[in-house]
Amino acid sequence: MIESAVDVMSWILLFTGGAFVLIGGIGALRLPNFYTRLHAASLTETMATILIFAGMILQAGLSLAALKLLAIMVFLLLTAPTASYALANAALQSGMRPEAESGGEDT
Amino acid sequence: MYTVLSLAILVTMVLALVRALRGPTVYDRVLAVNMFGTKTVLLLAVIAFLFGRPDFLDLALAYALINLVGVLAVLEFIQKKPRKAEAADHD
Amino acid sequence: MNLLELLGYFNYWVFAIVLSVGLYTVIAKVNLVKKLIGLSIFQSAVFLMYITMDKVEGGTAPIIQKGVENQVFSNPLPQVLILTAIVVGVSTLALGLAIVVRIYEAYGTIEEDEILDAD
Amino acid sequence: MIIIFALFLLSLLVITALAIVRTENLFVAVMLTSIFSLLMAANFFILDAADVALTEAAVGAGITTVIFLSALALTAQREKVVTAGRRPALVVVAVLATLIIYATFDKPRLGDPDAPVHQHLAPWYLENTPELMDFPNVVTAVLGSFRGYDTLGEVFVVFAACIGVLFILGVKPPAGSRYNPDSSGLRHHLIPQVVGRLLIPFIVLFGLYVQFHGEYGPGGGFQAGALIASGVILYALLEGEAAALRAVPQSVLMGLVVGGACLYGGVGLLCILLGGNFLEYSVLLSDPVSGQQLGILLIEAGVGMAVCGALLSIFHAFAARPMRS
Amino acid sequence: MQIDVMDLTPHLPALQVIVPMLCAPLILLLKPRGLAWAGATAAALLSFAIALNMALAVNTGAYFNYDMGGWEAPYGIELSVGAFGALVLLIVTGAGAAAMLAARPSVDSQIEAERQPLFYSAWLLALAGLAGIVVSADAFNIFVFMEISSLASYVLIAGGPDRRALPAVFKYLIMGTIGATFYLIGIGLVYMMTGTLNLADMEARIGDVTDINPILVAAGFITIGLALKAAVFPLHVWLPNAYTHSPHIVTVFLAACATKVAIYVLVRFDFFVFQDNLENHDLQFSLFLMPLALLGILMASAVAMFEGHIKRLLAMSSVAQIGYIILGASFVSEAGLTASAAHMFNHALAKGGLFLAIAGLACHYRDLRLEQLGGAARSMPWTAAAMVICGFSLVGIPGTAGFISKWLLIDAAMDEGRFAWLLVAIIIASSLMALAYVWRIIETLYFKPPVVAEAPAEAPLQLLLVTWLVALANIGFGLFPQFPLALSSAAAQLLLGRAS
Repeated sequence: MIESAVDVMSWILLFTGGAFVLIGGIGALRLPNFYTRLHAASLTETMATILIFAGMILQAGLSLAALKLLAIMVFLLLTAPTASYALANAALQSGMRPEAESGGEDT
Repeated sequence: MYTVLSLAILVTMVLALVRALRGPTVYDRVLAVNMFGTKTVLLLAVIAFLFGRPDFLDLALAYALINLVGVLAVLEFIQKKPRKAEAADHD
Repeated sequence: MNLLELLGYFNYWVFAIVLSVGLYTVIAKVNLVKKLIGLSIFQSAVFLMYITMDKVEGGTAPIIQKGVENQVFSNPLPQVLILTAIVVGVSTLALGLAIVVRIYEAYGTIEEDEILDAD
Repeated sequence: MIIIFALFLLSLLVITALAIVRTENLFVAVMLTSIFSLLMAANFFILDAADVALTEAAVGAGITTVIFLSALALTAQREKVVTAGRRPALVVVAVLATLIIYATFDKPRLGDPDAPVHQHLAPWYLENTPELMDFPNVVTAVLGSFRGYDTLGEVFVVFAACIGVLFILGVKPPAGSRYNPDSSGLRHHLIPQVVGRLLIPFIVLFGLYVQFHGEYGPGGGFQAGALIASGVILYALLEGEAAALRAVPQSVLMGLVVGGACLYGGVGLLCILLGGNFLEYSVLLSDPVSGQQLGILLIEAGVGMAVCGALLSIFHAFAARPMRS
Repeated sequence: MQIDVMDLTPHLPALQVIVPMLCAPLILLLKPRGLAWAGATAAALLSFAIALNMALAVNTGAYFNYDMGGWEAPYGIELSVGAFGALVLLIVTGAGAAAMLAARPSVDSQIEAERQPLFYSAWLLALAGLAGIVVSADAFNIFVFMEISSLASYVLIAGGPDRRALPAVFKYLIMGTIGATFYLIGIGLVYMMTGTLNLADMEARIGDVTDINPILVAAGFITIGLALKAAVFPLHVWLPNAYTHSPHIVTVFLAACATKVAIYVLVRFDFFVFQDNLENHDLQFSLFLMPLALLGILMASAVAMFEGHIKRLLAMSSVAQIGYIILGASFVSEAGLTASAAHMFNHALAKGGLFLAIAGLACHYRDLRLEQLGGAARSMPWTAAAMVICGFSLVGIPGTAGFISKWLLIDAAMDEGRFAWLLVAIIIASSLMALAYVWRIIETLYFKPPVVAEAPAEAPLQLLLVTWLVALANIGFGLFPQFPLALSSAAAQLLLGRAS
């Protein structure tokens, strides 16, 4: 009974994670400018990472695999936002301005 | 379930690749490369589970660690050569 | 089944296409860095060919798991060969890039035709 | 299932390759190359080549990209468009592709267990490794012992590339070249610095794990060397070249390269002195199985040292070179 | 100590590769630069001694087999040295050692002191790589050592002060890597169909393969790949510039042996592995290679006749000589193969001597175009005389080594039935062309008025001595050719013996 509950739980997590991944991908493709695309990609990425790895950890149970999954998750959560930050920063310094309103005029 | 999930990731990889090809700025491409990297980590982790060999998570771990090096190197490069990188946005 | 069998050759076709793309880049492009990129694509295609042949249906990577009976393993030998070949590829690439850097310093360009004109 | 994955990944591979050829911006081409390499690694992984995938990950996505970029920083960045010479190239390539595709129809298809490759040598390796070496990773067994001589050659290929790059770039850059250590872009950014510093020890630690776990899981000396090298490269990116060279000076790197190569060769010669053939590790200890294990451990250490030192030397040779103005 | 009582003879094939290879990193540790040269020379001489030792043993009927790591073939990597291998090893290590002995003054003048240890180290790697290709009996292992030798040769060629060496070496790198990768595809296909990498095992198993197409394609890939490495006409385009602009002493080493090793592998594959098992293979082999060889001989000789730069002239002549070697092999007869093997040896002697003499000339003449070299014989009589001897050997004047192999080649061509007269005519015509271009060199050196105002002195003694050693060897092996001929005909028998 508990096992199936854990299963259901992890399926839900994995499913939502997958949905977030897809949303992020679509966002990165469809949104109008760089900063919005970055926004879409990085936010969903973090969420999806947490959800998917949590789901897999539930599946793995208490084992070495779970530990490794946790490690991967932690590293991804550290590196992905850092990369996004560095990217945004580099873009900003190069003179590319985020626009105040969506589709707004250049300042 | 894992199959569906990995297909979702694969589709996202396609989307990221399209973004990498389209540009239009260098930063978009870096963004796409970074996305592609993290999606690969996810894909590998999921496939390791799908194949029933979770001991191969090492690979995903290696990717997660290495990815940052690549992205930071690209950014470093852009900032080292600012003028030319700007000029080279469109192709 | 028929379609599936044809798909079994898909890897080899991709190998042929990627190989051709790489070789085309090497032959047709005059930019030296582009040539090196083409060369590494060309070599990667060969890696793909070797790794394709190591796969066994229903098999798993050749790391024997304790306590699991009747496992089918993929072929370890092509993997070993390709490990070596990847290293060779990187080494060639590094050396090629070093030469390109020196060429740029000596000629001020990395386009083959301009270099030929310079001498 | 695998076929669907393969279909997806391989199609992406082809698209990426075509895009790399088409783009005129070399910088973009290099970034796409790193995507290409990630795709290649994913392909290797689903084709059961875990060791190769790990290598491709450590080398292709990390080291190669970094070396490409630092070489690109020293040269031009855009490609000139030249249309001449396309047609003969297309003809050559078309002939080649036709030839190969013609040959494929007699080839065993993907995963065919009756293919000749799976009949002769491979079963022997798979059957005898547990008995002769007593560890599970057959790839490491073949790499380290059955075909250890190839791996020795591999180490010397890396060695040749290392001394080659040092030799070729050992010439003084032309007059007027500048090197501006402060131009480094990431040195004053707090967040990458903090996270990077946090990550470096883990990368090195993971490298050591891969080094010594190679007999049990995917990994070994080469992958470990590349991982540790990328850790140091990360340090160089964050703190600047000079700091990285202070932390791990060039003489230490050369020592690692020479030491690693000599360690490998020395183990081989020791086997001759102890009455065996070259690289016959069984004679190292009284028990042949532990002899094999010791030998593989030692040579893997040699590979790791040599590769790490060589890749870092190559990186520094490019990254620390002044730019032609 | 233990070493004294140990018999190292069975380990010779392994030591042949290991000794120079392990010395390569070690000489980086020798800080004073004179020591680096001394160490490298010692290693090169030692490996020559090993090769000589094996050649003598092989000449009395021995055949070396060595299981690397103690794993029997095909599970492990096997090394094997027969008559052919011993002959090629003699060429490789002899060229490496002789050029290294003479290298010091030439290297000092062309390469900065702090880069010299790296240069010598790369030299030993090239030597080890070439030797490794020759001794190996494993298809993939050949690839690995091919790459070691290629990478090291790229480094060596790029080493000089001439900036034109850089584009030349880049072209070599691209074409060499394509060649090696083609070879890799070829052995991959063979491996796919036979499941083995050991050459002898391949030969045994190819016969059982029913789907022959991949094997045919593999044979094509291997042949083209190795032909690229061997600079067989028309795939030779990398060679002239690479040889012309490399440091002079490097040209001596590489011109004497690098391409011959690729031909050795090509011949081994064709005769050991494919010959028996593919229908009409010898016919395809001759049909494909003989016209190329003939065209190569004629075209390259013609180009050499009108070439103005002395190094490029001799490089084009090398392309023609590669044609002779391939021509002999394409007869698929014992006489032809003997002539081929003997010509490898003799051409190495002649070309090595010529390039050594040029390295001597280059100590005083910066510009090596023919019009700048007028009257050089007056100030450098000994160097010029050595050049004349080696030049005669290249042409094939009786009394020199070159004559022996040309004669054998003509002899072998006589047996070729309907086209015999045509073959003989081409060989004689190209020999006349060779005479013409060698005469241009002699004329310049002896009969043209001096161009350089102040008379330069003779070449450095170290270089001159080695040059004369090689020149005398040209005469010595012309008068007493028994030893190389015995090895060559044993090689031919071995190649065909396995085939019949």
